[in-house]
Amino acid sequence: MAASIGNFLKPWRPSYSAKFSLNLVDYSLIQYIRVLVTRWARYNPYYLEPEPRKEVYNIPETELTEEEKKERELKAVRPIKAAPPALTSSVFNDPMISKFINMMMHDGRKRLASEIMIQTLERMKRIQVEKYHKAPDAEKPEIDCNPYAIFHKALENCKPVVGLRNVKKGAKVYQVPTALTDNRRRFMAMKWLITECRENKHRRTLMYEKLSQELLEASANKGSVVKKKHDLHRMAEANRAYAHFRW
Amino acid sequence: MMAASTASTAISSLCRKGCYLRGFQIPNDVYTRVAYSRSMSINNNTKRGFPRRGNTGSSKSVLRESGEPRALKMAVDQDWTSVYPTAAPFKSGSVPLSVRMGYPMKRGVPPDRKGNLELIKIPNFLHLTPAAIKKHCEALKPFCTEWPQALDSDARCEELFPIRLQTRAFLFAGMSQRQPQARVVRLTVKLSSVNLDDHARKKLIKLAGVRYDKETDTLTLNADRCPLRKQNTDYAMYLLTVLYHESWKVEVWEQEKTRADMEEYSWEDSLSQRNLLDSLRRMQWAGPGEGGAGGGAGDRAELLASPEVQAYGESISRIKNKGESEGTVLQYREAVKRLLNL
Amino acid sequence: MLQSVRHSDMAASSRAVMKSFLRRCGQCWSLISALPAENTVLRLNYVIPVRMVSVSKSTGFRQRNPPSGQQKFTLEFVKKQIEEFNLSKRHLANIMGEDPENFTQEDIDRSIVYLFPSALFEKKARPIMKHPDLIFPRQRAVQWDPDGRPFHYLFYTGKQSYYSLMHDTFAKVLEVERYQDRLLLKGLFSQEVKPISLAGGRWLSKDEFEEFLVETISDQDYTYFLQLIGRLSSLPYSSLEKEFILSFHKQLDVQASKQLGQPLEFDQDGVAFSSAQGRRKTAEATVVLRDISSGKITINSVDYLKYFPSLQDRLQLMFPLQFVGRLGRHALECTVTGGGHSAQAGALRLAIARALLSYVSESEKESMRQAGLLTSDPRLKERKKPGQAGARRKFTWKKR
Amino acid sequence: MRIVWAPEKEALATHFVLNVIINCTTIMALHRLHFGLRQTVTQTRSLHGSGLIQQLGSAAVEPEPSVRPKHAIFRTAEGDPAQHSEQHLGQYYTLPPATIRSLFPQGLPDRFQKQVKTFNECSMMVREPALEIISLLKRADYSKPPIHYMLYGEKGTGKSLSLCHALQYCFSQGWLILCVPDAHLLVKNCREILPSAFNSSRYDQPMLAVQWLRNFRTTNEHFLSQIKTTRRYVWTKRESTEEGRPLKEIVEHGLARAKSSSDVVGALLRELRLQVGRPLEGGQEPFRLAVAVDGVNSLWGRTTLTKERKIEMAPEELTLVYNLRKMLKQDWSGGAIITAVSQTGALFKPNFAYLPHELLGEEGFVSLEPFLPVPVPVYSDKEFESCYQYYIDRNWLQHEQSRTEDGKKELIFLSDRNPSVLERVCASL
Repeated sequence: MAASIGNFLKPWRPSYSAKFSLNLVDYSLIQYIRVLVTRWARYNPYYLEPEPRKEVYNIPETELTEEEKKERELKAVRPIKAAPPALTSSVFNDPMISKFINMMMHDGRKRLASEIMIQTLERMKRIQVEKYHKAPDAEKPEIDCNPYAIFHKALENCKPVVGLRNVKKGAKVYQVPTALTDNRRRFMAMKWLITECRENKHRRTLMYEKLSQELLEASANKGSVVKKKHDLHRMAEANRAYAHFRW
Repeated sequence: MMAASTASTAISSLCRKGCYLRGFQIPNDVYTRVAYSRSMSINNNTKRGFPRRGNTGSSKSVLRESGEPRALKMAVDQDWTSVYPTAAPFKSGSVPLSVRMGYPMKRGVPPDRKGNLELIKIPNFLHLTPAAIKKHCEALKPFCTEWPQALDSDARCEELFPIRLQTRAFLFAGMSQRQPQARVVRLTVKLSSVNLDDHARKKLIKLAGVRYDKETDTLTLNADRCPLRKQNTDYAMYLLTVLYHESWKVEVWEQEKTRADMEEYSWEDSLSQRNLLDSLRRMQWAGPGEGGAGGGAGDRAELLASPEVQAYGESISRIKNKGESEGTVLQYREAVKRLLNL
Repeated sequence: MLQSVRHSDMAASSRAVMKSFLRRCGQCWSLISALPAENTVLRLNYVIPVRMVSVSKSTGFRQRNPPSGQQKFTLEFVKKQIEEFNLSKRHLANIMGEDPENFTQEDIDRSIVYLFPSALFEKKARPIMKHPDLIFPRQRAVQWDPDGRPFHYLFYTGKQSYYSLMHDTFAKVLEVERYQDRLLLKGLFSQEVKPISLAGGRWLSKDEFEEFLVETISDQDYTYFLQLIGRLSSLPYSSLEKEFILSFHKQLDVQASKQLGQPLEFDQDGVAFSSAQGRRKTAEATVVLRDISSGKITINSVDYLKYFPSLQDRLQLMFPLQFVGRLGRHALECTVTGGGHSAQAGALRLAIARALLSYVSESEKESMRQAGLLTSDPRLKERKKPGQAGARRKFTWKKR
Repeated sequence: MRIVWAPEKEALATHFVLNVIINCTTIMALHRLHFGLRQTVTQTRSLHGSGLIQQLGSAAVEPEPSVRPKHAIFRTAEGDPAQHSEQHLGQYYTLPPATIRSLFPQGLPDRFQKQVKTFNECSMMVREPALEIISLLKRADYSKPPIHYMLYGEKGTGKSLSLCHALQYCFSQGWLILCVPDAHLLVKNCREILPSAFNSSRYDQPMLAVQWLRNFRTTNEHFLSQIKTTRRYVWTKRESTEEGRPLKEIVEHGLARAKSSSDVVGALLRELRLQVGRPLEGGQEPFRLAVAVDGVNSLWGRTTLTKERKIEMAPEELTLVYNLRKMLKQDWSGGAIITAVSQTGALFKPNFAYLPHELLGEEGFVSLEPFLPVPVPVYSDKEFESCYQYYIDRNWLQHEQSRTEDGKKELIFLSDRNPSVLERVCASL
């Protein structure tokens, strides 16, 4: 049976021929899409990701770059995926925070994870605001009370610049320093923060207490996570000689 | 091969009786053909007789050519209601429509109507076309009587015929015409239209339990135990009768009714009332110049008669009977304010 | 030499009717759906060097067990069917007591549903009465002459129309390249010339492509074709072969125009309201959106703060209202059943977004769509599989 | 041990002792971290509720008043609750630390307590319900039996804080304050329960009683020596208190002898009930009595405490509850009863119950009648605005977007102007 346009807008029903009934403006995508088909995929490849930010739509046409214009055109004709439950247009929406929540989540208990995150932010703010109110007037402007700023700063401080990769050369495994992608850097920083708080924790401290403490320290470029980063940098420095094994 | 064909008549008759022969190895085509031809010869006494034997492998059909279908001869402006006067299964020969039915396999074509079992399976409305319905109505009209003058409005109908019986008829495109839900009968009646006094009414509500809806004041009886609709209808009417008579009876144990068994909370003589009177007396006693004595029966009546106390009692019973809500609590608040002169 | 089965008289009947009915007998659908909305003439410019229609087999004889796969029909047979259809259309009009002259396909469909009510789930298996052209598929004619020699030189490849198309396409690629080279030599080649824009469209799907070729091809072949046509269209001067390229390309409808809100209704107090449904996972929600500035939001007659103690769910509820900047301007009356708290919030979000459509402007509708507010989330819990502990999880491996 | 003001609002099942330990460790962790806070920390570790407050109070005195902008619309300089009127509605007033120390030795509601610590000041909003009670208290005729004001409202609307406000008025008028900060604690999770020596069908809760007596003593220090006992109390065979001794003596006795502390509470309440509104010895003016019970609904209904053989205990079998109930009967004169019903912390009550009848139950409702229900609503627009401004002023809203108009609208939607929810939503912004 021939596919109609309507079929492309319907939920994706994977079938043998369906993976080829693609709208490929860029035909090089074909190779990629062939592996994309999973058993339970519900969106066909026509669907594009949603954009919840309000201000994006208010930019006038003239200020857009060529690529953005093209994307806008494409979006007008393509179906869009439904926004996932964690995504909103709220002004308080922070993708980095929600990423962190997702990384902290165990067993799909999102509510717990996000509660921990909220408590962490609250605690950081409490500590800082209390400090602020107690400080003499001259010192006040120096105290940063914004938990979001602290969080981002801490995360930035925890991100490693170079990483190590195992390369096997002649029955020997070398640890080769490599540049990291942004994604990888972010991942490592978050992972370190979380594992640090989970594992090296006193029995009776709650997760949010430890996490807020760790974040505050990291934002001041101190603490065990930053130390871990420095360790990694030192390792990379030590293994500098192997750098040419990268290729 | 030869042996098999000579034995075939006997075998075929055996087979038609439902016996199963395991020992014999018969070529399939011979057997089927024989069985087939035998049945033909029984059905219509034609001169054809048996087909020639030994003519194996030929594709010559023994099917009788059916005549020209009737549909071909039909005029385009014929009277259709005479072709399908009553409900009848679909006959491909007498329906002049090029209708098809069936799933088109692999870029195929849905099978046409000739010999199409699917079309016979589904119900059809060939006998109930709009034209036929119109005709039926015309024919029935002379036999209809006039609508009673008295029943001019819905309210009047309800007043004169308070009992309403509801049943459902099903149109079902399935193998069977029977629908188990069709036997269910629902009887509804407004309690206000039943002749009951206060006691009987309360008792009937208790007896009916969930079948009585307080909001709409209706009693609903569902009868679905019996296999037939008629029986269910009778049972529902019987139930109503029994309920009615039972609720008019006053049993001995009904005298033992206490406050807790009341359907409604009444403030009169309740603990709350006693509390209130107590505290009011205390207040009066403590208050300046409002007479110290108190506690007498006259005093009690006087207190109870005052509008503040009345309003208070009302608000309490509203909370208890209507359920507590923001509104009832606020009313209670107003009552207390007036009572305490705040 | 070449015949198309498409009859121009079909164009007379309205396009909507055809669409609805073509969905049923899908064989021809692709061909018609390729037509742009304004003209119903077949748009495929490229014609295949292969004979179409009419086959040697007789249909007067019916086999007991028709072979699986495509049946073959003669031209005469189809003609006879058409005659019969026209006659039975008049019959049907007579049966239903209507005017036979103005009896459209829509009327036929309606009458058939009335006369033969079928409750089959598969809509394609229900009774139909259509013009034979829409029922009998396009098919291929005899490809060889009386001596038994094939007409086409690619006959023995087994996929003659496919390969001839590939040949032609590549020839066009070369031609365009040669043209570009010539321009380069002359120094007339300009960088401003852009390849034709194919944004917002798609190539023919494999099924459509096969329908067009009247051949079955493999997935691999289809991929090759896509690559080739992609290469052609990415050349700077591809506009030379615009018609050819576009005949394999379909413009998708602009999605924006599809978002229609219900018109606003007014209750007895003159307050505007609109209502809509939404669902996600197993949750189903209904929302009545009133235009009252100091309105309450209740879900199943419970305040939303109580109903959704979790912040994320409330954020979801807020999403559509906040997105169009109408926070605090509406009273919502929601009912929701089934599902968990998150699914319920999602269902409500969809319902609210749909109800809001009645209030917002066209451009806002489009941005709502692009924010993913108007798409019903089709994702579901993945089923558990036999032989596994869960949807993906396997049992713990045990050696014995 | 100390009674924390409704710690149940945070974690219902937290064990009492465990609670303290956790506090302790938290504080230790803090200690390690912030050397600047060392002073505070070392003193908080004493774990006496009063100590905590004391420290807070002393910290609060130092810097603030000079910094405060005078024209701030959300603030009022009027610190005396007696002077509060309609024009102060929705404005914040600051409680002096000394008052908090003596009036609320057991601490304030938990989240508010935290906020006080963070903001380094204790500011409360002047709200309608408290104002109404105060104005009624001003007008009331104290020769008559007391009027029972009952605060009710949905979760997190500020019943406890309104109660505190009203109580502060009474305190400022020099009343005797009899305050039970969280009655729910009486009927659950009680560690020590002993059969009463005075009446064998009742049970004592010595720890809670001692705790309560200590707080009571802190609040009403000067009354205790003025009021004399009216009869002889025999505590045990050997110990007794003679007639005409100051109340201080029996309180001291209760604190010293935990076993008889519950009976001491009973005796104390009896004395107060008898003597309130009557001129004291030595020609002093009669004192007024304010009875305040938060979570009054737990005095009726069910408990989670068990007698021997796991039979559930009824609330009236507890000496403290029994005596408190007597206090709530309006058979004395010269004071007022202010209570609040709350679902938070209550046992066996549906999640969204908040109206008096459904929380008190039939029995409780009848025995408290007639009372004046005082609804505590969510913030009005004005109050919300004031609260929002206050948070901004206190540097509490840190997210850049939270100070914009859009952010404010979102806050209104997310909290639905419910004070407690608003506080929680703002906490992470």
